[in-house]
Amino acid sequence: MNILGSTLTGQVTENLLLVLIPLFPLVGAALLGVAVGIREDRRWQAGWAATLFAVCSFVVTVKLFLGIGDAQEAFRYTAWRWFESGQLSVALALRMDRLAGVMTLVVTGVGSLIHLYAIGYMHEDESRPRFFCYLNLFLFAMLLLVLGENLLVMFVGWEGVGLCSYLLIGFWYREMPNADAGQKAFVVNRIGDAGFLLGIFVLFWNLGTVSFPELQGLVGQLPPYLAETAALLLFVGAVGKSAQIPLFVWLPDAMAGPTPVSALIHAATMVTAGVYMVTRLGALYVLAPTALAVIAVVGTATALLAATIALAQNDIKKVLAYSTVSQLGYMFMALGAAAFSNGIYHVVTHAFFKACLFMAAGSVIVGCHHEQDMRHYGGLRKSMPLTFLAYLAATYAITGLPFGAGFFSKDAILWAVYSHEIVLFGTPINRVLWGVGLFTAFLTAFYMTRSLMMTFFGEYRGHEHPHESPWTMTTPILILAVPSLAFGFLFGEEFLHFLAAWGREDLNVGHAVLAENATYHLLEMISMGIAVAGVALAAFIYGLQPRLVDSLLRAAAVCRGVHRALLNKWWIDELYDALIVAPLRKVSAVLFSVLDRALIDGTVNGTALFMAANGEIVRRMHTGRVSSYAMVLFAGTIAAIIFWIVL
Amino acid sequence: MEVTQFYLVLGAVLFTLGTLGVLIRRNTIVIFMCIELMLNSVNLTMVALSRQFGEVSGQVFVFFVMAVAAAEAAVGLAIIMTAFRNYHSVRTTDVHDLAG
Amino acid sequence: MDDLLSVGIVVVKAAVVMGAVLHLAALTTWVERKASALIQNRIGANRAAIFGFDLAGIINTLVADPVKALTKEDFVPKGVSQFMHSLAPFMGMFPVIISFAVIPFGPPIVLDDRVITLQLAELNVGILYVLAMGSLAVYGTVLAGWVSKNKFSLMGSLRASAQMISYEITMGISIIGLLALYQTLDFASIVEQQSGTVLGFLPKWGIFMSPFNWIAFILFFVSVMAETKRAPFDLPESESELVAGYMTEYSGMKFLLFWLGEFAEIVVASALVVVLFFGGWQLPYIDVSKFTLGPLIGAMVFGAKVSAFCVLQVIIRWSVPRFRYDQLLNLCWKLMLPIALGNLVATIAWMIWLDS
Amino acid sequence: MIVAMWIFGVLTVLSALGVVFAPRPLHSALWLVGTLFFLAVHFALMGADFIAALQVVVYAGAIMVLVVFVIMLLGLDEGPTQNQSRLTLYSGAIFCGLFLGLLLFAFTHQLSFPIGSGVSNGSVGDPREVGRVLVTDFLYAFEVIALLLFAAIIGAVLLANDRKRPLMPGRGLKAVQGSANDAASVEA
Repeated sequence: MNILGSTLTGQVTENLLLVLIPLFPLVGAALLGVAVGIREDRRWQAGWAATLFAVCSFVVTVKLFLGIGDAQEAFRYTAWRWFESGQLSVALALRMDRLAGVMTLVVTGVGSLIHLYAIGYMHEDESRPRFFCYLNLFLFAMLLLVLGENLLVMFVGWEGVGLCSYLLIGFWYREMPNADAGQKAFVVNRIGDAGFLLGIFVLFWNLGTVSFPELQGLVGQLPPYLAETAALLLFVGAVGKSAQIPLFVWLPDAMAGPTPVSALIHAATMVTAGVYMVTRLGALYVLAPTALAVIAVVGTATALLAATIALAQNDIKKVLAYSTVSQLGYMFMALGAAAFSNGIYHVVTHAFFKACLFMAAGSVIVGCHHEQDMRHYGGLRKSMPLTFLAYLAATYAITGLPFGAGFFSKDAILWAVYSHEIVLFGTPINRVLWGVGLFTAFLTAFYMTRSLMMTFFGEYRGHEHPHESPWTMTTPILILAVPSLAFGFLFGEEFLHFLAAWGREDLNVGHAVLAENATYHLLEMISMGIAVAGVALAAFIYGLQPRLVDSLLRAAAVCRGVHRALLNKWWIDELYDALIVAPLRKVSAVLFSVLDRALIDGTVNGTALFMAANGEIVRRMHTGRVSSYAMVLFAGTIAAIIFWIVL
Repeated sequence: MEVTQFYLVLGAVLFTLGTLGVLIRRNTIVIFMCIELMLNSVNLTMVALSRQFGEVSGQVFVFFVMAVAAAEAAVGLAIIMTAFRNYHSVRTTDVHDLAG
Repeated sequence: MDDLLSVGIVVVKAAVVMGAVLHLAALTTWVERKASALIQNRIGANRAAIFGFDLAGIINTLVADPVKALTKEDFVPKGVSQFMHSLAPFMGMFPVIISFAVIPFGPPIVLDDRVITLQLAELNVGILYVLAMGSLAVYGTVLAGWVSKNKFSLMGSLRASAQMISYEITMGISIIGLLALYQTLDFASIVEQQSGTVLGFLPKWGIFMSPFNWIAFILFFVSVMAETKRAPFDLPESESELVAGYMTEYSGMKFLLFWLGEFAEIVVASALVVVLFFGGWQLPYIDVSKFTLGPLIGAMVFGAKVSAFCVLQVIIRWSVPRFRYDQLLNLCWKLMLPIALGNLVATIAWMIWLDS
Repeated sequence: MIVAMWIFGVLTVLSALGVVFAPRPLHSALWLVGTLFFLAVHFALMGADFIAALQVVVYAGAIMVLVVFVIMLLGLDEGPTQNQSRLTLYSGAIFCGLFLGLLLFAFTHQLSFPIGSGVSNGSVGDPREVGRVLVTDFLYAFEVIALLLFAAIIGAVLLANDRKRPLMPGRGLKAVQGSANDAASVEA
C-alpha cells in the first residue's frame, strides 16, 4: 500500500495549461448560454461549437497527461484564494496527478465523442443551444470535480454535475415525467450530498484542512472511530451520486433525459464520481476497514439487485440503466476490497463500453423512430449494421467474455474481493461477496445478451421502417467500440501499473505472476465459464426458443411472481413512497395547516394589519406638501437647538 | 461691533430669511432660490471665521459649497422642469401625490 | 492732503479710462460703418456734415446718430415696469464698463516717491474679476428680453443666456493653461512677464510662451467674440429671424446704450486678448518702462493693439455668415470645449516637461 | 471698511427681503442676484478676493442665469403667487423668529472664541494659497466634488431630456415657438 507510507511531499508543478481544461467548456457554456435565442437556421452551429470546446479541452488534457510524472508529482494551478475564515483557507486550486489525469482523459475524451454524437442525435431539437450549453457546463463541473485540489472545489463540481444532471434529465421539461425524474434525481442526490458535506466537516474539524495533499498526509492522525465516521459520511455522498443502495432509485428514472445525456452523465462520468472520490481519499479509507466492508457489501448488494431487475426490463435504456447501477456496484466492491486502482480501472472500461452501449441504444432508438421497447425491435443487424457491430463489441466487453475490456477489469475485481480480508461484524465475508459477484456476472452476461438478441436478432417486430444513423452518431460509437474490446488486452497492465500508488501491492504484479497462483487461475476459469454460460443461455432462450419464457411464465406461479417482482423493480419505489414520501406528506400537511397557516401567517398578517391600522391614523400627517414637511423639520431643528442650549 | 460678529449676525439674518422663504413660499423656484440664500449665508459665516482664525480652509469649504450648489442647481432645476412637465405647475400645493 | 491726492489720481485715472473706452467704442462704430461699406463695396455713412466736412462719416456716426437717438421717443411696451425696462440696458452696459478697472494700460508712472500704476484697481484676481463681470453682463440681455413682453425678445434672450453661459466655460478653460504659465491672476504682473524674447527672436508674448498657446488664443478669441453676441454669433438679435431679438422693444437712448455696450464689449474683448496674448503695453524688443515717456508710449502701444483687434473683430463680423443655433452650441460643447481641455492638458504637460 | 460693511450689510438684508417677499419669481431672482453680488462685496471686504470673484462667476453668473433661464423657459412668471395658508404663514414666522433669536443670542453671548483675537494674515484670501490648500489638503474632496459635478450633469441631462413629453403647450418657450411658427405660416 503505497498511499499509506508516503508523506506526499512530491513535486508540484504550477501549470497554466491546467486551468484551460475546465475553462474551455465553461467559456463554451457561457457563449451558448448567451446564444440560446439564436436564429433557427443557425442553431446547428451550437453543437459544433460545444464539440469544439470539448475537443480543445481534450487536446490540452492529452498534452498535460503525456507530461505527467511520478505518482507523487502533480500539475497544480492556483487561481486565487477563494475564501478564508478562521483557520480555514481555501484556494480555488486545480491539481492533476495520475489519478486525476486518467479521469480527466476519460471525461474529456468520452465527453468529446458524446458531444459529437449529440449533434446527430439532437439535430431535430429546437433548443439545441440550451442543450449544448448544459452539456458544456456539465463538462466544466465534472472537470472541476476531478481536478479540484481540495474537497470544497470538488464539492462545487459535485454540486455542479448534480445541477447539470437535473437540468438535462428534465431537458424536455414540457412533459411531466421528465421534470419529475429530474427532481427525483436532484432530491435523492441532496440526501447523499448532506452526508458528503458532513464528511467534509468532520475532516476539517479534526484535521484543519480540506486540501487533498495535506489530508493525505494528515489522516493518519485521526482516531479510528473518526476515520470510520468520516469515511462512512463521505460514502453516503458517493452512494447518492453513484446510485448505490438505497439511493439508486433516481438513476433508472434519469433515462428520461436525452440519450447522449444518459451516455455521458449517467453512465460514463458523473455516476463514477463517487468511485473517484473514494479513491481520491483512499488514504482515509484504508484506515477505516469497517467502512470499507460496508462499501463492499453495499456495492455487492447493489450489483446483484440491479442485475436481477435488469433481467426483466423491456425498455432498452432501462436495461442499460440497471446494468450501470450493477456495474457501479462492482466498482464499489473493488473499493471495498481496498483495490482502488481496480475500481478506477473498471470505471474507465465501463466508461468505454457503457457509453458505447448507450449511444448504440440511442442510435437504435432514433433508427426506430423513438421506440424504446425491445419487444418492438428485432433483426436490426441488417438495417443498422454499424450500430450492431458497436453494440456487439460493447456487449462482448461487458459480459466478461475473454479478452474484452470487462473481462480484465471485472476479473480483477473478483480476484481482489476474493483475496482480501473483508470483515463485517467479526465474520469474514469476502468469499460470500465473491460468490454473489460471480452470480451477478452470470446475470450480467445473461441480460446483456438478452438485450442484444431481442434488438438485433430475430424478426423485426416494429411498425416503422428502421434506418441507420448519420455518421456523426455512428463514428463515436465505433470509436468507442475499439477500446471496449481492446483496452484491457492492450493497456490493462500498464494501466494498473500507472495507478500503482492507488492499488494494492499484491495486485500490482503482472498477469503472468498472478497466473502462477493456482487459485487465481481457477477463479479466472470459473468466471470465464460463468460468462460463457450466461451468454449461451440467453442466446439459446432468446435466439432459438423465443417462446420459452412465455411458456415458463404461464407454467409456474413462482416464475410469474418473480417476473412481476423483477418487472416492478422489487417494488422499491413503492416502498420508498410508503415509508418516506407518504409520511412526509402527512406531516407536511399538518405542519402547513397548523404552523404555517395559523401561526406564521397569522403573525405576519396580524403585524401587517396592525401596521395598516396605525398607518391609517398616522397617514393624515402626510399632507404631501413639501412646505409642511419643511416646517416640521425646522421645528425639530429648533427643538434640538433649545434642548442643546438648555442642557 | 466686531467685524466677525457683524458677519455672523448678518449670516444669521440671511439664513433665517432663507428659511422663512422656504417655509412660506409656494413656488418651487422661489424655494430653490431661498435655499441658495441659506447656503450663501453659511458661506458668509465661513469666510468670516476663516478671516477670524487666519485659516484658509474656511474658504476652501466655501469653494466646495459653491460646487455642490452648482450641482444642486443643475439637478434641482431639472427636477423642477420634470415636475412642471408632469403637473403643469411648480407650486408645492399642486404637487402632492405623496399625500396620505 | 496726501489722501486727497491719491483720490484725485484715482479719479483722473478713472476718467481717462472711461473716456478712452467710450471713445474707442464710439470710434469702433464708425469703423464698423465704414468697414462694412468697404467690404460691401459701397460708400457708407456720408450724409451728415458740419460746414461741409463729413470727416469720412465721423460726423454722421458720432454726432448725428446720437442726436437722433436722444431725440427719439422712448417707447415702453404696455404693462411693463418703466424701471425694469430702463434697468436692462444699464445692466448690459455697467459690467462691461467696470471690467476695465483691472486692465493695465501702461507701465507705472514713477514720480519721485510716488508710483502711479496705470491700472484702476490692482486686484490680485483680476482675470476672475473680468470673467465675473462678463457673466453678469448676461443679465442685461435676459432682462431686456423679459421685460419686453415680446416673443421675439424672449427668444432672443433665451438664446443669449444659453450662448453666453456656454461660451463663458470655454473662455475660462481656454486660458487656464496660460494662467498656469503666468502663475498669477493679476493683470499687471501678467503684462510685466511679457517683456523680453523667447527663442531669441520672438517677443515673449503670451501667444508665444508655449507651443500650444496659439490654440488657447484662437479659442479665447472665438469665445469672447461669442460673448459680444455679434456675427457670426448674433443669434440673439438676428434680424432676419427675430426682428432685433432682445432689443426689439427698445428705441432711442436705451437702444443706443445696448449698441454702445456691445461696442464697449468689443473693446474689452480686444483689451483682454491684448493683455493675455499680445504683451499688453509691451513693445517687442524694447523695454518701454525704462524711458521717461515710457508710460505714454506704453499707453499708445496698448491703444494701438486694442484698436487693431477692434478692427479685426469688425472685419470678421462682416465677413462670416451667421451660425445656425445648434451649430453654435455644438461648436462650443463638442469642439471648442474638448480642444480647450486638451490644450490645458498639453500645456501642463509641456510645463512639467520643461521643469524636468 | 466698517462704513462699507454697514452700507452693504443693509443692502444685503434689503435685497434678501426682496428675494423672500417679491411677489413674482423673476423679481425674486433679480433680488437674489443683487444679494449674491453684495455678498461678493462682503467677501472682498474681508480680503477673500478669490471667493468674491468665484461668488460672482458661479452664483450670479451661472446658477442664477440658469434659474432665470428656467423661469423664462417655463413661463413661470405669470403673476403674483399666493402665499401659503395663514397657519403656515404664522407658524413659519414664529419659528423663524425663534430661530433668529436663538442664533443672535448664541452669536452675541455664547461665542466661545475671543472676539477680535483673530490674526487675519494677508495670504488668507490669496488665490494661490486657496488653490494650494485645495489640491493638497483637500485633494480627495476636490476629486469627489469633480465626480459629483459629473454625476449632476448626467442626472440633469437625463431628467430634463424627455423628448417624448413636451413642456406644457401654451406657456413659456413652447408658446413662443408655436406663435412664431404661426406667424411664419401667415407670412407664407
